[in-house]
Amino acid sequence: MRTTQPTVDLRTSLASVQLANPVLTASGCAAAGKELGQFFDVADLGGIVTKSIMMRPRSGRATPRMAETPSGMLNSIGLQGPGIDSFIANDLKWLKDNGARTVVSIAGHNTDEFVNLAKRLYNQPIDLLEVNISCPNVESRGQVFACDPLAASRVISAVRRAANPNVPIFAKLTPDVTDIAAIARSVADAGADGISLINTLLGMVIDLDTLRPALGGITGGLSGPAIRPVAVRCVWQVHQAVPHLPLLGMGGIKTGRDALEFILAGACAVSVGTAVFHDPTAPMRIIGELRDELALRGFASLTDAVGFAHKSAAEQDGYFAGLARADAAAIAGER
Amino acid sequence: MRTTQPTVDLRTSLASVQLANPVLTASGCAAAGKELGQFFDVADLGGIVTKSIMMRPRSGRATPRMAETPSGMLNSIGLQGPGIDSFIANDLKWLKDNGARTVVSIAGHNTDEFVNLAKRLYNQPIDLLEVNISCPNVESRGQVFACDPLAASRVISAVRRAANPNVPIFAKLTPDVTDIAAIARSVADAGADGISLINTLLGMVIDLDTLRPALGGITGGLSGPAIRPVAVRCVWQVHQAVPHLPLLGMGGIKTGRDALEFILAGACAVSVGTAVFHDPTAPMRIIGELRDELALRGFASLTDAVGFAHKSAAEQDGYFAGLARADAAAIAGER
Amino acid sequence: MTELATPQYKPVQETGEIFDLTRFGEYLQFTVVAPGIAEAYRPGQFVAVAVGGADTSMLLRRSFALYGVKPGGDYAGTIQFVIAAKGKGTRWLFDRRPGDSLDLVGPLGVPFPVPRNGTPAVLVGGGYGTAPLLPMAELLIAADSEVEMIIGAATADRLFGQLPAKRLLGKITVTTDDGSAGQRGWVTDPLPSAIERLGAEIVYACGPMGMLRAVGEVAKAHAIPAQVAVEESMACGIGVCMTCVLPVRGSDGVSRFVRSCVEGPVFDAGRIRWADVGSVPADLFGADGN
Amino acid sequence: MTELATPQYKPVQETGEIFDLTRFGEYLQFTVVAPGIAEAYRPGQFVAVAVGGADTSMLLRRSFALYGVKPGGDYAGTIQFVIAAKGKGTRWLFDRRPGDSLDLVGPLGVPFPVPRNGTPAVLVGGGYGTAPLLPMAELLIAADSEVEMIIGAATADRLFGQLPAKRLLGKITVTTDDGSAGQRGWVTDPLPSAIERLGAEIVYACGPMGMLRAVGEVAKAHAIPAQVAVEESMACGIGVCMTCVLPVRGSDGVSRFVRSCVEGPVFDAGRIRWADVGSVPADLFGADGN
Ligand SMILES: Cc1cc2nc3c(=O)[nH]c(=O)nc-3n(C[C@H](O)[C@H](O)[C@H](O)COP(=O)(O)OP(=O)(O)OC[C@H]3O[C@@H](n4cnc5c(N)ncnc54)[C@H](O)[C@@H]3O)c2cc1C
Ligand SMILES: Cc1cc2nc3c(=O)[nH]c(=O)nc-3n(C[C@H](O)[C@H](O)[C@H](O)COP(=O)(O)OP(=O)(O)OC[C@H]3O[C@@H](n4cnc5c(N)ncnc54)[C@H](O)[C@@H]3O)c2cc1C
Ligand SMILES: Cc1cc2nc3c(=O)[nH]c(=O)nc-3n(C[C@H](O)[C@H](O)[C@H](O)COP(=O)(O)O)c2cc1C
Ligand SMILES: Cc1cc2nc3c(=O)[nH]c(=O)nc-3n(C[C@H](O)[C@H](O)[C@H](O)COP(=O)(O)O)c2cc1C
Ligand code: FES
Ligand code: FES
Repeated sequence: MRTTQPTVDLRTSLASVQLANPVLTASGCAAAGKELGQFFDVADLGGIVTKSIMMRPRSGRATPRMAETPSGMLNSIGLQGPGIDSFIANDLKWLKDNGARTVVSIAGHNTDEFVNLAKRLYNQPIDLLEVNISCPNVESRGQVFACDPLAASRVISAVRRAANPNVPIFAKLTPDVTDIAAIARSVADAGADGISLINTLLGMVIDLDTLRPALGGITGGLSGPAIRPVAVRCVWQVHQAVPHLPLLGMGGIKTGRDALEFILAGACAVSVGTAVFHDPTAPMRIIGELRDELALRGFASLTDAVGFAHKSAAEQDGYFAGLARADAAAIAGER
Repeated sequence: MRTTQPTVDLRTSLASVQLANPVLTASGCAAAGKELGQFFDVADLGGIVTKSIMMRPRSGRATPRMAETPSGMLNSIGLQGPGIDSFIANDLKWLKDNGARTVVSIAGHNTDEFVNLAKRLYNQPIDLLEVNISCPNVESRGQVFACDPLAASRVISAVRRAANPNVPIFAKLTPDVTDIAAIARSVADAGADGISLINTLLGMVIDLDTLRPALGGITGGLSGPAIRPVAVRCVWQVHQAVPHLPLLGMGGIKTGRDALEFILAGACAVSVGTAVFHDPTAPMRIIGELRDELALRGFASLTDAVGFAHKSAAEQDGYFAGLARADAAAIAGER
Repeated sequence: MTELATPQYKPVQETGEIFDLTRFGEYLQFTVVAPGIAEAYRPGQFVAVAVGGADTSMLLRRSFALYGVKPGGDYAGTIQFVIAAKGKGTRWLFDRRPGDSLDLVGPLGVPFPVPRNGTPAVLVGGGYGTAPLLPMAELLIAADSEVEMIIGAATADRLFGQLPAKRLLGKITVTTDDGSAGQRGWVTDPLPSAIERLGAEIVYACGPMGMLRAVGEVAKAHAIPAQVAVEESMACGIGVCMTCVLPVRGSDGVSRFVRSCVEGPVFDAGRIRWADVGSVPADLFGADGN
Repeated sequence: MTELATPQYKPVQETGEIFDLTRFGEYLQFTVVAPGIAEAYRPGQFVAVAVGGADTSMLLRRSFALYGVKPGGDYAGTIQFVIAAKGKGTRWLFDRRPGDSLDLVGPLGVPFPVPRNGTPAVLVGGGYGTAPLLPMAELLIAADSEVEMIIGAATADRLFGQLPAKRLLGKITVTTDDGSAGQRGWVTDPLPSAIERLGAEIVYACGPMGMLRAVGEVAKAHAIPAQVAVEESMACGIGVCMTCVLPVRGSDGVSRFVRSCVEGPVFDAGRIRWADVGSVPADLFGADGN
């Protein structure tokens, strides 16, 4: 391992979309960027992933909507949102005006709604579509698309046909399945250009004062560092199942070291979710920390580190030896 | 809610087995009780659940076997153990000699191995069999019985036929499934006398020094408070799916308050696992804490609290009103 | 206590040293060096404090109403807030010592609206809810308003701000549920006569939800507005998570779930649909989209 | 430093007050009031310390070799250990202050075996590994053994125990990888001549795994045993979890994964299958049961 590496190329790509760096926000944890714009310039991030939007305005679930848990939290927002028209008129416009790379997350009750959302966004200035087929907060738990390979692939292929062909679509998966690799393969076959993972885990807290479930929605989605080992495992498994597909990894990322775990496991970029609630500037901080962690380990670029933990020790040594030879040649050339 | 309640009846039962209190150890987190016997009298616990035993001696996985994670840990022990014969001769004997209620956890590579274990234990002095059909640490991940309703029910019905009919059998389930209620129903139909849940979640950590998976077994099982919301959710769902079956709840229990969450969600008793590593006396401490928490809320007995969070507010009020009436009548009677 | 700088509106994140800690009854008053927050602050706003230190299992910040600020000058600006020990996070805060650092985000939320000069006003505080009202009272007095203040709590121990309120206003009304201080009863008991005595045109209140609702009803009965600062469970405090919503009737007559962290915590009590808090009323905007 | 009480064998859990903290180079030496542990202790044993306080995200205790104890008498018994800052838990320990409490479990593990009186012995410590050897040296001296000590580290900063070792033995040998103190090189360089000079019949060692292995080889070449205290990742420290195993050849010739927390941390170096640490050799007992 090399010990000094002054600069690291942080550029990455999610399918055809080039990003200046691999750190994005997570859907539902940054609204549509505006509020975080008070703390930093949203154009400096890899991208903003917006809160999942649906066709119609939606009030979401009753309060209480959150409970703190050990190193995590539960939420049951229920996809509160203004509906696609207001979203395009206000939120999307603000993101464009402010120069942000924009990943729009869409959610629907059925395949048609997903398709209609993709159509409404066809000519809009967006960089990527994240298809949230995995939100465990929606009342019809049995119906979660990402729990069934067939339902998942049906939505993804329909959205792929309906969406602007220049806009990659990423399927967002839930970890609450018996075999996430199978789901990943089915959405890959259905035409997903990449995969976002993971969404929250289904969880629950009992309120010891009321002796009833703490959340208005009874169950909720577990997020935060508590779930990070599950998320890293999912990224690892899906990278093995569909090595050619770019992955957007997330789940409990709080620091550059956490982000590096996801990159090494196979993610091309990461989303920072719950950590933003603790530290509004977390995504910006993590860009710098990730750069330092990569430099410390002698990586020349972020893309070199993607999936690196899958390599054998010999392959890993080969990479660093190659860099060292290149450096030596460059120094020799300068003389 | 009543504010004073001097004594709470902590007795509970797991199918036909009566327990003095509802706090047991968790399989794999207390070996076979002997080591904890240095810190307290194992006969004072609700019971000792032994490390899953297999037919033959088993070395388990390569080290490193653990990694600490936020509010949790990963383990990949790989069911290291001495084999059933040594277990009966040494461990079971010690437990009996020391007066412990004994739950023996068994694990097998195939249905036959489970059956043979049940037969070997037919005439042994054990109180309950926990059938670990869910250990995610075993190499053949695709084969985990508890991930497939059919495979799960096949093992359970075979063990139920082979085991001593006086010994209840509990199926231990993994949370890493799309629909835990479906698995619960299938093992119930197959003759399980109760259900233990949850086992660990499959997780992974990348070592940022070696740039490789931190565990010898690559993936491992996530336990500890981090997973508690998932465990409470599973107990809640399974209690709704098979309300007549007794549940042994576990996953991240560290305090009496945590234990109470499981009871209210529907568990008749709880296992304390990872918390023992932090605090060897945790199970004993939790008995007292649970008694205090129940008393504080005015419960007359532990069994009254089982599944209480499923009741409507009106039903809950009815319970406490009934107790108050009984108290008033008793006082009137004394006069 | 507070001299208002030109509001800066943008919240900032800063690490501040604890300058002073003082116990009042059941409460602990923090004075923390935080010039960025102090400069932008207006009464009614709050601050979100990280708890537990590095490697804590507590992920979420805790919110506290700002009791006042001393903007920079010869010394760096400080902020004040007052806390009650409730759960794990506030217990951790009770263990802090002067000189320790706190990680703060603020000022957050919309402040109390300021009426035209000279508007007579009654301020009603419950428990630590009195804290944010004291700087508001100062501001009103500076704007030539006549001000009365009613403060209440369950017991004398849980009263806050009696002395500074008296110093500011000469005379205040105190109630406790058990009569252990002031008159026995609720803050809403003396409220009608205070409104009438003063000819008050507005009421400001902060305290438990039940109290705010009752204050709102008294104000409504007198046909004047009540501006109340609510307390909802908040995961982010900055408007990105949607956990903190309340059903609020808009000026267009439509009720929506609005975020109490950025569209509140101060609301016109008449607009909050108190009876529907904790449910999704059928006529709520988007309720049929669920 | 240590007067051995009759060993009590049972570990206890106790909350102890930090009596003293002293920095030595990169290390921090703890002296903690813990009479139960002090009473039962024998050299080679360790203590497991809870880190992070209430509401921490760190679930597991950290293990530290006991450097020595002062059993009760006029004062309550104290224990000592020495730590290096490595990750989150040890960094938390570096932030402790005298008067703070620590939650301890100990003494844990099997102690160094004690040879018959008068057995000449060489003790070899690497980094903080010297700490548990000093009470062992005392014990040997008290039992009329001739003792030599070699201590080493990567750099002078990382040496521990030079002064107390000199005070005890008059003269010791010091090595550092970079020559910043003592002779440049490894502890195994001067080891053969020390063994020969003394006619040593046993070697005791504590330090990094690579060093222990090398010490074992030197001892073997001299046909004497080396008793080494290892350091494996431990989740429980009390023998219930099976995370801390090493492949060790038993007296029956069969190799098994044995728990280094209760069957160690002290092992005969000749029995550890060093080359197989981190794998499952095919001939290991139960390997075919996987
Ligand atoms: C705008 C606003 C202003 C506030 N001002 C004050 C104040 O001036 N003084 C004061 O003592 N308290 C105030 N509170 C309440 C204070 O935030 C809670 O008491 C505190 O968060 C409880 O944290 P805990 O760790 O002690 O409790 P825990 O029960 O451990 O908290 C668990 C989670 O629930 C949240 N939570 C629990 N109770 C409340 C509550 N009553 N309101 C909001 N969130 C809660 C916590 O923030 C945390 O995320 C205010 C709350 C809000 C929203
Ligand atoms: C029997 C024994 C005796 C020891 N004696 C000493 C001593 O006297 N002085 C000293 O400074 N250190 C000693 N260690 C090592 C010490 O336990 C680790 O350095 C420490 O646990 C690291 O914790 P951390 O929180 O700083 O690191 P982290 O990386 O945050 O630890 C994460 C987890 O890994 C475990 N871990 C990490 N490194 C080690 C390691 N080297 N050995 C065992 N577990 C590890 C931790 O216990 C924890 O569970 C000893 C270890 C053992 C097993
Ligand atoms: C309050 C909250 C709201 C969320 N809303 C959405 C959403 O609308 N759509 C979605 O795909 N994921 C949503 N998520 C999931 C996150 O995008 C992310 O997948 C998950 O929280 C794990 O990442 P984290 O641990 O970094 O938060 C939400 C998470 C939280 C905490
Ligand atoms: C080190 C370790 C070993 C375990 N071994 C077993 C096992 O052999 N059989 C089993 O059914 N569960 C095993 N488990 C799972 C626990 O019994 C329990 O289901 C799980 O850890 C959740 O509870 P906890 O969070 O209280 O630890 C093991 C857990 C740990 C941490
Ligand atoms: S607390 Fe997150 S939106 Fe209000
Ligand atoms: S650390 Fe648990 S058995 Fe050794």
